Amino acid sequence: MGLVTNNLPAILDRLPGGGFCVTSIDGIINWSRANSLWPLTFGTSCCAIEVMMAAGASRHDLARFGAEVARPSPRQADLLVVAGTVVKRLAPRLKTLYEQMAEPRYVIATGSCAISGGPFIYNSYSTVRGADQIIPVDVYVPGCPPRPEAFLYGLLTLQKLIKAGESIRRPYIRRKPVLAALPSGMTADQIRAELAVLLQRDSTVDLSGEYAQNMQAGGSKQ
Amino acid sequence: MTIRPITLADRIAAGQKVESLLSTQEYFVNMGPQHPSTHGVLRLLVRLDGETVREVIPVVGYVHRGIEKMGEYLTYRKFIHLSDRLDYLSAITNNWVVAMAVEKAAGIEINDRIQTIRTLCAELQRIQSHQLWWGVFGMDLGAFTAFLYGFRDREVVTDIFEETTGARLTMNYIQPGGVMFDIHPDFVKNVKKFLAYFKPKLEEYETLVSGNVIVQARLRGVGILSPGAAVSIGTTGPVLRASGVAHDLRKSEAYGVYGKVQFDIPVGVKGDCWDRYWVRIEEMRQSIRIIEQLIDSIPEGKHMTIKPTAKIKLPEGLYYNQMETARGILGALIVSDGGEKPYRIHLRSPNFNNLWSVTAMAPGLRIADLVAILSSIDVVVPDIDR
Amino acid sequence: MTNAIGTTLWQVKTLADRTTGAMPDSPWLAIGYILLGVVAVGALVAGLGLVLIYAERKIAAHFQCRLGPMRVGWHGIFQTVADTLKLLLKEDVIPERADKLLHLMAPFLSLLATVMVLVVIPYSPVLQIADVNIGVLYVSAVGGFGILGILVAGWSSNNKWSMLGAMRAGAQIISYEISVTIALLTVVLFAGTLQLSQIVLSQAEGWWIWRAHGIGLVAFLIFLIASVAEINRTPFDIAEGESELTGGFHTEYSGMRFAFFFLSEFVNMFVAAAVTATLFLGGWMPFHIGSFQAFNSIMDLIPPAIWFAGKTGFLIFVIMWFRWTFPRMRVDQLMKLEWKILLPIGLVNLAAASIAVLFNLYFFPRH
Amino acid sequence: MTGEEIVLAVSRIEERAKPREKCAMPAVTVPVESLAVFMRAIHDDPALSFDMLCTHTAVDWLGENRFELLYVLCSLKHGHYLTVSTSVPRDKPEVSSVSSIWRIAEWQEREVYDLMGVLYSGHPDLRRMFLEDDWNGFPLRKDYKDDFMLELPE
Repeated sequence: MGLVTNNLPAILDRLPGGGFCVTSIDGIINWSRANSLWPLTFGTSCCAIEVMMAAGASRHDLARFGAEVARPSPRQADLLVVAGTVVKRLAPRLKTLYEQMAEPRYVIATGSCAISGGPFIYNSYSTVRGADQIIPVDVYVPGCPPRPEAFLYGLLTLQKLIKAGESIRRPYIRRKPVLAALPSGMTADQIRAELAVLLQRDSTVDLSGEYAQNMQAGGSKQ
Repeated sequence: MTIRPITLADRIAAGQKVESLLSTQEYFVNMGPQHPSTHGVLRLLVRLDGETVREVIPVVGYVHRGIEKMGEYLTYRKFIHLSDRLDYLSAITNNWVVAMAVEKAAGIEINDRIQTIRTLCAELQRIQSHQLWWGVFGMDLGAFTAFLYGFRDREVVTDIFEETTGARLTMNYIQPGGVMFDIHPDFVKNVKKFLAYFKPKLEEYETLVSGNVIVQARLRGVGILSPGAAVSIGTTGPVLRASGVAHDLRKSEAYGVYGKVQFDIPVGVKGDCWDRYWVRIEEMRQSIRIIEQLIDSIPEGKHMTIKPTAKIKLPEGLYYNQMETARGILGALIVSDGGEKPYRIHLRSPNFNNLWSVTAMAPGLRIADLVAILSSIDVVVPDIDR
Repeated sequence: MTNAIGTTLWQVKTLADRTTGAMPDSPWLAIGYILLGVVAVGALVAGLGLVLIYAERKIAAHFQCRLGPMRVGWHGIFQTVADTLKLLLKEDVIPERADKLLHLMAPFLSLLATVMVLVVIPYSPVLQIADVNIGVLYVSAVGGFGILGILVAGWSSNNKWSMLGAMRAGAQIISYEISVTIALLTVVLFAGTLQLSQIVLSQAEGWWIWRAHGIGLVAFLIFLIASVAEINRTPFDIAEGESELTGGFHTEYSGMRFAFFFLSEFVNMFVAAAVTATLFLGGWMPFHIGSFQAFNSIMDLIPPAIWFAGKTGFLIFVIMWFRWTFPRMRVDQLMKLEWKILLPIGLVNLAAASIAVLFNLYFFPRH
Repeated sequence: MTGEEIVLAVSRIEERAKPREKCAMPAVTVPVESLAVFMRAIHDDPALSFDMLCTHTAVDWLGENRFELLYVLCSLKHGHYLTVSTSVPRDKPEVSSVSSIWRIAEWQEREVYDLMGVLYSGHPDLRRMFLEDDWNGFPLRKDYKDDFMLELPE
């Protein structure tokens, strides 16, 4: 982070028009971070196939969002996708991985297992009930496993979160974690259509407006 | 008596095996649990001498979820959901193993339509699994493009599955007494479309990867597994067949409708990485052959012979059923005490056994070869750990 | 100015020449020229980084039936900008047990070597910063210096994977440097000079790749293969070997320092392509055929800088094409390729070249 | 060979081997003392030649205070199967290892040791496999208690 982000706001804010400058710089920094989420190649079970592989492959193409540069080394990765079950034996290793990543780092927990333990919650002696018991999670993507489209939605949500989130005035400030769930009762075609609309407008998803309306509409139909 | 340092000549005279003039030190490295080519959270403790692998110690358990313990608390029908999540790339076959074990034990009759649908789906799944393997294999060798080609074609099969089963990966489709849903009206049409699409693509695979000089150099003669070792380690599936042992349950037990169709078992000669590669490519061709023979003649009938809500109780006893998944033989061993839930359920997973063949193959080779070997036996880690 | 056979002779004027020329009259102009040179190299490095990384990602994507970056600007054109900014502002992790000084130094060493080569490359008759009279020697010496950064990075990270990667890179570059040098010597024999601008001028009657009855072509292929190996790109990227060594020598690097390695990899690629183009494809020299004046003057209509960019761009594309087609070689196969295949062929080729030069056995000899 | 023939052939090798009741496939019960010798014999016997150990696991019969060890054997040469069962008392679960006969037994026995707590004498490397080394108890035993485990609400 260094000199710029630590000392700049204190100097600039006092100058006339400095506040505006800081805010603009904030915007640019967050824009760059949101659009360049390099994931760590890491996956424990089923979700890894859908979320890390299928989402990155030709049809869904994570590269469109600049997130295809999967780094095998945690030092260079920005995004830890917890794809799959976390068990007790893995927990310390997962924590190490998270700690090895350089700030700013983001975590998406995909699939029921990484959210809550999922199908392995009862009568299992080793399954950890959610990745958030070990590391802070920014976005949850539900599903068992989630569709690649659902993961893209989660990624867009994270981008939105980053753009609205940290600032150089207050680094490392996190918003509350977000559940990036597509409305229930949707078919695959609807999901694709929905995503297409969202993608055409902007690279971000308006969580408050659009999403809430859809939820209501979807809920009332049922 | 003069003291002089021990020379190379002395060591040769003493009958020692001399490999290097320099004194070197062996060291350990950890491959995994987070490593791009261990395909999940597998850890290999590797003892290295420079680039040369001296010993490989697989360390497993990083995704051990205790499925066998959970099975003791779940009814047979519920347990099938968990079987999806073992070897998620062979979800259909996993369902089928458990379902068939239950059917055999409870004496549930299955009609021909169900058997044909199950066989078709299992073969589609095998193709799908091998497509993914081919892509990942290419990626592990350093050819990233193969990965995307493999996945491009895999998506087509995934769509067919999604249409019929409602899921892309963990289908939970085969139930005791039948299949969850009848096949989609477009199933036959789409499968035919896929076969027409995929056959030329398979040739493209051959041009892109198989024929490449570097691939040949990387795979031929690397990681030889002798038939004796393969049997003793209990490897099954393509790994065993590549070592020259023609053991395929689809032929020898002819479950489903495999008895009615014509297909060959591809068998390797040397048991090296290339043979394992070739066996899988050839298996895709054979699977296409099987599907082509079945797709036009799916018999009429119901898709479920028992009520989906019927309680299933197995008579007291010990039951074992096994089946050929894309990676080898998956067995389900059920001990029943007469109740609705198994007293003990154990799954014999193909990957567990296949994994240990690395310890026999890798010593003496390079790190890059270890990656190729690991990829050529195609392990799925949650299936090892269960 | 024309030579004996009527071809236009190009007037080479480098930035260094201008500086020395301006020095007696106005020292300030000279200083201005020096500053211009510094800024130009800096801008070139930054520009190359932005353009080449974007190109690589787009080209790879289209090889792989997908779109590549699409969301940041028109067709993702600002993707690299976002990446760069993010990397610059990312936390800089230095492992606790690392050799701190060396760890900090390594990325700069790596980048420095490549930037130093950029200085002597003739981009066009008037666009060249310095024209060293031992240009070829300089390129090969400074180019080989880049390995130091990789070795230092691998050593100082205190990570076994990094160390392995660095050792692999060391062995690889020392081996392939020999082939590179031998292929260079072939051209030096034909051109009779070590000066890069003179080598370009010597191709006024035709490029060396086709003028020497296949000798040039063989040398070109050896040089291209060995250069790709030297810059650690697939199929020779064993020093990084993502699926084997997680990240090789840069496993422990994050943020800006990793960006420097990333950048130097891409600038290296440009340098390799540019040097290959200069030596074998005539650099900025248009496509000429001996004294075929009419044809030559048509070719001269295209400015030299465009010729240079086109040739270099094409070679960069070929190198990217390699990457997205071939799997990685194993370390012993890599050594075998160099010592048992490329080197003998290169030596025989060099001998053939000396005979060809001695008896003027190539097209359009000067004497 | 059919199931009965295998059981008959096997009982000729080891006279104490009795057919295991309530089993859908050919299965014999042998006393634990003679297991290693018996296994070696049916592995080497040319007519039986059980060259592959398909799976090995244990069942915890809490009421009868014993572990039943199950070995599913397969002969690739002849294409027949046999399940060998043996029992060890729960308070002294010791059995001789068969890892010298089938290599895979080394790891399958480690798994059973890890989850069931059966001790194998003569095993080259008897360690925990799936669980951490400091894990308490053997989770697949029927009386395994764990504060962490959640009961599935009915």
